[in-house]
Amino acid sequence: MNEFSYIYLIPLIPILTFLFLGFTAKKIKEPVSGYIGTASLAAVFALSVYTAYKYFFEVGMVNGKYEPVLVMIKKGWVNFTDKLAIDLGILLDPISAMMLIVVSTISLMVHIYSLGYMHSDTGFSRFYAYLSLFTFSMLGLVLSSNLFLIYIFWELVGVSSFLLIGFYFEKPSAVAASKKAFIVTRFADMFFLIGILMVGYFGQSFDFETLNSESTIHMITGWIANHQIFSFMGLSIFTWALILIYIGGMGKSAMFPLHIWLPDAMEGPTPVSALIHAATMVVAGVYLVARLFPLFYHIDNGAALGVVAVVGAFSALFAAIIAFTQEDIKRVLAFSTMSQIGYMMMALGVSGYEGHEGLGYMAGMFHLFTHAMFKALLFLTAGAIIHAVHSNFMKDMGGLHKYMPISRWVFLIAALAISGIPPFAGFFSKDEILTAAFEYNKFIWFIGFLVAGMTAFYMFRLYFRIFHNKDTDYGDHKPHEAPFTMAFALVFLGIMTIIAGFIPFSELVSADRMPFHSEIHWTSPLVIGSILIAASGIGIAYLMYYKETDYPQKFASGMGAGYKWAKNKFYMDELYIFVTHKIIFDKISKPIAWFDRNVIDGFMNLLGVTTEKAAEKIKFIQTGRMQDYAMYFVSGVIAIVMLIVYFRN
Amino acid sequence: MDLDNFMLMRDEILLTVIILMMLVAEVLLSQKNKKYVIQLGLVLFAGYTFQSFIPNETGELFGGSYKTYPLVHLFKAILAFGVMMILLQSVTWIKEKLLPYDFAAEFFILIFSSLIGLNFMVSAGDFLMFYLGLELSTMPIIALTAFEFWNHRSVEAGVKYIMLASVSSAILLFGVSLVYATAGSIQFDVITGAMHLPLLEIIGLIMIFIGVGFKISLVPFHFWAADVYEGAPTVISNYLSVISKGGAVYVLMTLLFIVFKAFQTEWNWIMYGISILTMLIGNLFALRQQNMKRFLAFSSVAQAGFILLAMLSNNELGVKAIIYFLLIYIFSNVAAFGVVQVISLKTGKENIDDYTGLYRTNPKLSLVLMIALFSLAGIPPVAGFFAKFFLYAAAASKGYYLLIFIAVLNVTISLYYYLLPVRAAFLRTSENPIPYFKSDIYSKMAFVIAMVGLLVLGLYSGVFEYISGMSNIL
Amino acid sequence: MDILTLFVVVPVIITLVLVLFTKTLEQARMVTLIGMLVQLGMSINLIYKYLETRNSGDHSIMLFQKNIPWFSEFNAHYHIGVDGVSVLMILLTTLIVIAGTFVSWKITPLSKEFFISLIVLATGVYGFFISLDLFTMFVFYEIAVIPMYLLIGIWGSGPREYAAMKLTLMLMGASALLLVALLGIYFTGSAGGQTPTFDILELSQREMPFEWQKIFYPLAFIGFGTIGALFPFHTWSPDGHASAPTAVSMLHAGVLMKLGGYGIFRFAMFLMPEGALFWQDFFLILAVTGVTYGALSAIQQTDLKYINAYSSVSHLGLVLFALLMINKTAWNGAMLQSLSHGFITALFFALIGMIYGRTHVRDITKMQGMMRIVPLLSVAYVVAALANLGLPGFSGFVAEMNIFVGGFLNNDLYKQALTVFAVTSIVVTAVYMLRLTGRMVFGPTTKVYTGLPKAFWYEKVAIGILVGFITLIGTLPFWWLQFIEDSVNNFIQPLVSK
Amino acid sequence: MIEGVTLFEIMSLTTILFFIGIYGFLTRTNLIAMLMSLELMVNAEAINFVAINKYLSPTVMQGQIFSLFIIALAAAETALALAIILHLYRLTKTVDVKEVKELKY
Repeated sequence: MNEFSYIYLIPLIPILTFLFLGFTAKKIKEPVSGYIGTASLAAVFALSVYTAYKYFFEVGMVNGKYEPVLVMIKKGWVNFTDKLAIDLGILLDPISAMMLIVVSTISLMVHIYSLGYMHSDTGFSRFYAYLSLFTFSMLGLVLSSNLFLIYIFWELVGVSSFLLIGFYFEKPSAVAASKKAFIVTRFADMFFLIGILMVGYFGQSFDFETLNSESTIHMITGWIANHQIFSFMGLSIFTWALILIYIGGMGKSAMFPLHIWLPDAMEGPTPVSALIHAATMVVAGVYLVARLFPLFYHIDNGAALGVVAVVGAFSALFAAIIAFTQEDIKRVLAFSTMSQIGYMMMALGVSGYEGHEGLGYMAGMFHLFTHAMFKALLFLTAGAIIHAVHSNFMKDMGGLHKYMPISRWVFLIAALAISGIPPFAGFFSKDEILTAAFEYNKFIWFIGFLVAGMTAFYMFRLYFRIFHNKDTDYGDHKPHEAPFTMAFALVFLGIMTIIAGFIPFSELVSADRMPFHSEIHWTSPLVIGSILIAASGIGIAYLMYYKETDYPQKFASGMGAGYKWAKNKFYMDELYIFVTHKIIFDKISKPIAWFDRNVIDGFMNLLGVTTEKAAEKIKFIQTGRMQDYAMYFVSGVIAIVMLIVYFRN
Repeated sequence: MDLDNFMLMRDEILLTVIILMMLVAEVLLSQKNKKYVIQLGLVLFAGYTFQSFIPNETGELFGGSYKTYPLVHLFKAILAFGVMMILLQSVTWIKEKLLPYDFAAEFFILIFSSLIGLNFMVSAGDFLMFYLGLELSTMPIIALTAFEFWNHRSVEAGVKYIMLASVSSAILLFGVSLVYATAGSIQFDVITGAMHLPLLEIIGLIMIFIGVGFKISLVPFHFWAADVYEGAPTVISNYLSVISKGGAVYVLMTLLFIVFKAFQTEWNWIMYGISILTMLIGNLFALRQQNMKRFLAFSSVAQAGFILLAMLSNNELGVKAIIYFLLIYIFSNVAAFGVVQVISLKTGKENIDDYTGLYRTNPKLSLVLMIALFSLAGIPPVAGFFAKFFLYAAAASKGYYLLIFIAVLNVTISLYYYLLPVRAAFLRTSENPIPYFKSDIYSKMAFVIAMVGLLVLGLYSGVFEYISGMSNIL
Repeated sequence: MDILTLFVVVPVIITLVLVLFTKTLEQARMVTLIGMLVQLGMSINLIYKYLETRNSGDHSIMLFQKNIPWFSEFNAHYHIGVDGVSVLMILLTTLIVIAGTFVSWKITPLSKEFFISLIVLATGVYGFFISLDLFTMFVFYEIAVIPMYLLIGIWGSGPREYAAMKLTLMLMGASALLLVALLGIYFTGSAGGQTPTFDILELSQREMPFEWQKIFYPLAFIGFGTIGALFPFHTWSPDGHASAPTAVSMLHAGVLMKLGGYGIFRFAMFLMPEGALFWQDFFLILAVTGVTYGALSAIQQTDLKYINAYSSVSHLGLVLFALLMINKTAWNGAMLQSLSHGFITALFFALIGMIYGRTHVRDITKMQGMMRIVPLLSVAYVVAALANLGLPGFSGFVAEMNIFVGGFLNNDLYKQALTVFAVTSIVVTAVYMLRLTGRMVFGPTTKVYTGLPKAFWYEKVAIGILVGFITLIGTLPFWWLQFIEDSVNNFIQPLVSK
Repeated sequence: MIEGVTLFEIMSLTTILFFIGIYGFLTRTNLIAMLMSLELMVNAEAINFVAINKYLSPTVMQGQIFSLFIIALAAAETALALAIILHLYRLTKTVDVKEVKELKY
């Protein structure tokens, strides 16, 4: 596929930028490093758009089916066996092309935005270096053609996220958050790795195309059929492998119960939250499931997919409930992210495979795309607001529409989009998800439906309390509109949010890579219902928060304990702390350390001590009196004689 | 004995001549020229040592009571070489301690006569010669042990040594008489032929071996060793620990391997036990010694235990291993004792703690000490490692793997205490270390020889090959 | 003089030059450095020659062999030769000694003696890696073990005398087992009246009786395993490393501890295949225990060097684990892990030494936010930590993945379960590594240490070398694996054929 | 060759003598007395050799020669021992063996 042979440049440029900035971080000062980073990203963006266009509209379509394109960079980077190997290859197919667009767009926007946001920060160059590193890893992740390769980039995005969360490394909270994020995801990755090992063992390949191929699936299903014994809780061993892989995805995508790192991750600079923890990295889990969709779908008739759907739905609901109660705007957004990703998981979970069956898959990907746009927008706006107000908390805000018109409008657009109000992007994707869910399982659909309303409510709670509500007195320094660079990014994403919905997504992305047609049935009760619930959510928010009222307090006290639990995120953190510190550290690790120092090492020392003690004890036989010596001498003789005489007969 | 086979015992004769010349010199030299006795003795003995390396043909004298063959002759040469080194080290001691009393000549005479005794012992063909050699080798040394008659410890050592030695030789004699009774002869060849091991004979043999074991200081016949070594002048401790022990080992080997071969099987597992005991007791006692001489004494006890490993093998491999080990052992022990002596002569200090910070002041000396101790512990690339390894190999050739394991564990223990002086000398620093001093040219020569030996003899296999070339004595 | 013997001779020459002609620290380190650079040139030349020979189609098991009778009485030969693994190990040794020289650029007192002992140590290691004869191997092995005593005892810190003695005695005790095994192989290894031999290539052709293998294999395994920090014979390593001077910790953890895995791979398993298979399951338990156990105890430590020592226990446990899996992939992983851990842990100890040299504190609770004080060292420390927890792009990842995949490829549920068990270590490693960096590197700066000197040029060089190779292995594993694979293929034959 | 006396009886006698010597050596505290016990042992052996020679192999004189040497050597031994003991006496004014224990452990 030589017309794509240039494609290795897409990940290469950022990593080179990273190395360059990393080594010259001391020399190059702001804003040069920023310009360098942005320029390289612009190049990447251009390439990505070109590649995607070329793939979708020129090369990709071969007799009615989007054929994947494989560009092998280094075959046998590591050869485990003749079958199993890590090949450095780039796999281009609808979803990776789509992800290319998402990643490069958002990343570029964040780069531009940060020129203003990170202005006069001591770590300016370092920040851009990290951004490039992350971009590299993320692009690598979406482009990788090999399960192990994706794991490699998986780890790399993890570490770059670690570095970026802990960017303000002198803030203990930031350090703690970064540590938490890394370890939690690492914990998930462990299952991912085990899953990979199992898939490699049973599937005899790490290569996506091979794994997803008919033959492999057939082989595996045959194997399962012959080895019924190798099953656990009614699911075959291979399903478990898939579930393990999915746990890896849950870790990155902050699905319940591995979501706890996401809220803390907001310690990082806001652009980072926008890039990593809203748009790109957190959807890696979704992308992973989509990548292996054929396996997920076919093995055990999609038993694993069921798990995906349930986890997704539950996380969506769970996050939405918590989002009600949070005060820190970034945390609200974080939980809304979690909830939206739950949506996407749910969509994949409920999806079928052929043609219109695969609506859920398409919808999930579509929502991933749109969500990336508007959620990034929300975060960046939040960043602008925080930049202006110097606080994360809603109580310090209010009435900002006077000071920050642009931010206000783009935030409104984004909020409408996420609430699913036509004609904004969120509406289309969300609506298709609900449709798919409805066809799959009413209960799941109902959860989704509920969450739609809740989303609308808490988003507008956020909107009203920031921009309207009370007229806060900001003292001497008035909040000011964001500088040009930031505003540019906001506007651009705002436009994207408006138009993204009209992309005929199903023509491009689908489970079996066969385009199909799907449009909104404006008259169907589903559509109307979803619009209505969103609207009602907004309405309630309006009543409670447009003006300063005491409904919220009433509401909260009415909920009582439930509210407290929700506000404390259902004490998940505490649970984790308990398990790790109280149990693993204190009950397992400490005793082991003690055991090592005192028992094993003690034994070794004991040997020495005993020897010396023995030496001290026996010294008295050397009395220094020659008659005793003679005594020993003679008795020695006699003893030996006795012995020989005795043993001889 | 007549002129043509006269040269067979040329070593002993030469030594006798040397002794006579010393006597004459002693008589002739005037009081102020007495010190030339030392040079005379050294020169004469150097000459003797050189000639002793000239091979000698096989043969026997006095109706088989004196035998000589290449290996025994080589061994005599090795002994002579060891004595030579010891003499070199003892020059200062003689000058400072003996000349005032005008004992220089006596010292040489006694040492040489003891060496004659050893020579006779190792090439004995019957019990009479053997017994004579034994006594002749012991008594002068006893005299020398008590030589520092102004020093109470020296005299006490002398008393202990002579009493216990007499007991052991008495017991040995009794054993000989029993063997004589059963075998009807005191000639080794005859006895070898006439061995059918009645109980009486076995008791006799045990007594004989124990008489030799006393000289080798095997547990439980080792008690004298430590006290005597500590009390005696360092030169004499040195001589005892290498030369006379070496000679005794050789005799024990020949008796076991050749003369009383039939008895070996009976005896083996007793030796198995004795060797374990010897290694263990020797190590445990050495572990907590402060006085260097006593420390080395116990270490040499432990070494004897290692030698028994090869004694068990009862094959040519064992012979080679033992001879080679003795050679290396002479080098290492002479060097170690030499350091102790030099220091104690200069400063009168003999304790390990006194050596603290030695390397900072006398680096060369402490290096010699370290290499010697490493050789004793058996650490490559120093020759001691190879010597020990061959002992193990000899034992392994008969499948005594457990014994080897125990032995090597003992090496680990011994390494601990061999490292103690090293620790004192190298690791630690002290406020008042032993000040720097120049040791005299003779002991320097001895040290250089020893070091070269220790570093070359192992890595260069020629010596071992040479020994094994002539050790087909079984 | 053949290309391999030079590796032993050159250090000896360096030692002589040091002994005879050097007085001051400057001269000593210069001589050492020059000598080791020569050594480095030889290593690179060796690699070049090696590739050349292999590409010219010479697939003999060992290259550049030289076989001189030494003690012909015992049929003990000075028999040397190399294959891919030994070539890499030699390179590793050279680089780490060079780095160590730079790290101990200002060593006092007795600078000259320090470098002498260091070189002697290196000599032993080189000899060990090139020897194909059990006797030669053992001689060099012991040569390598002993200088540690002086190095730790004289230039060490903390309870140095105790640590030095403990280390020496435990390793000697281990070599006791080894010696017995060695003699056992020598005498029982040649069934049917052939002359006994120490030559491993000959021995591998002969059939050693199974009942003897059953006895001597565990002896050899534990003997080598002790220096490879096999649980529960690892306790010398924390104390030893904690007290050792920087360069020694580097060399010891980086190279000397690799002798264990290497010896098992080269001698124990190769010569006693049935024994290896017989004892496989038992030792697997020990190895896996070591992996998780080391990692878990590392969590509790607060002394930098102890943390590292335990992490070494865990990572070298992986090496033994992989070797015991008896599977090509795993063995590749084992050798790669030896190599990578060599560089990583050397980097760690180097950095610890540098930081300790400035703060005189090794307790991570006592220092924070070093990033602001010594940025370069801190960054390097983070890199080392990430490499250690197996981040892709660094050497650790590739090695561990080989090990895990290899372990899991056994058609045996027991081994697969153990593999899963071992995999958990990557999380624990992450925990203690991040805990460490979070405490020490990041966080608010400890005021006491502000104004400490930044990294000196020689420190930068040392760090550069080590980080460079860590990344080289991590990014171009295939280049390094080509060396390992060909030797693994030869050496696993007797085991898989059984 | 004495009429009516068998070698057995003689050797029993010598053995008894020998062990009396050993007993004396172990129990007497006076060095001189210990020396005498030593003499006892040695003489027992001398008798042994002569008797054995006379009874078993009267033709070759090995035993008797041996006993001659034994006597000579015993004399030498005693002389040396006495000399050293005298030295000891000069230094410590005692010949009690119990006092001779400065070197120990």
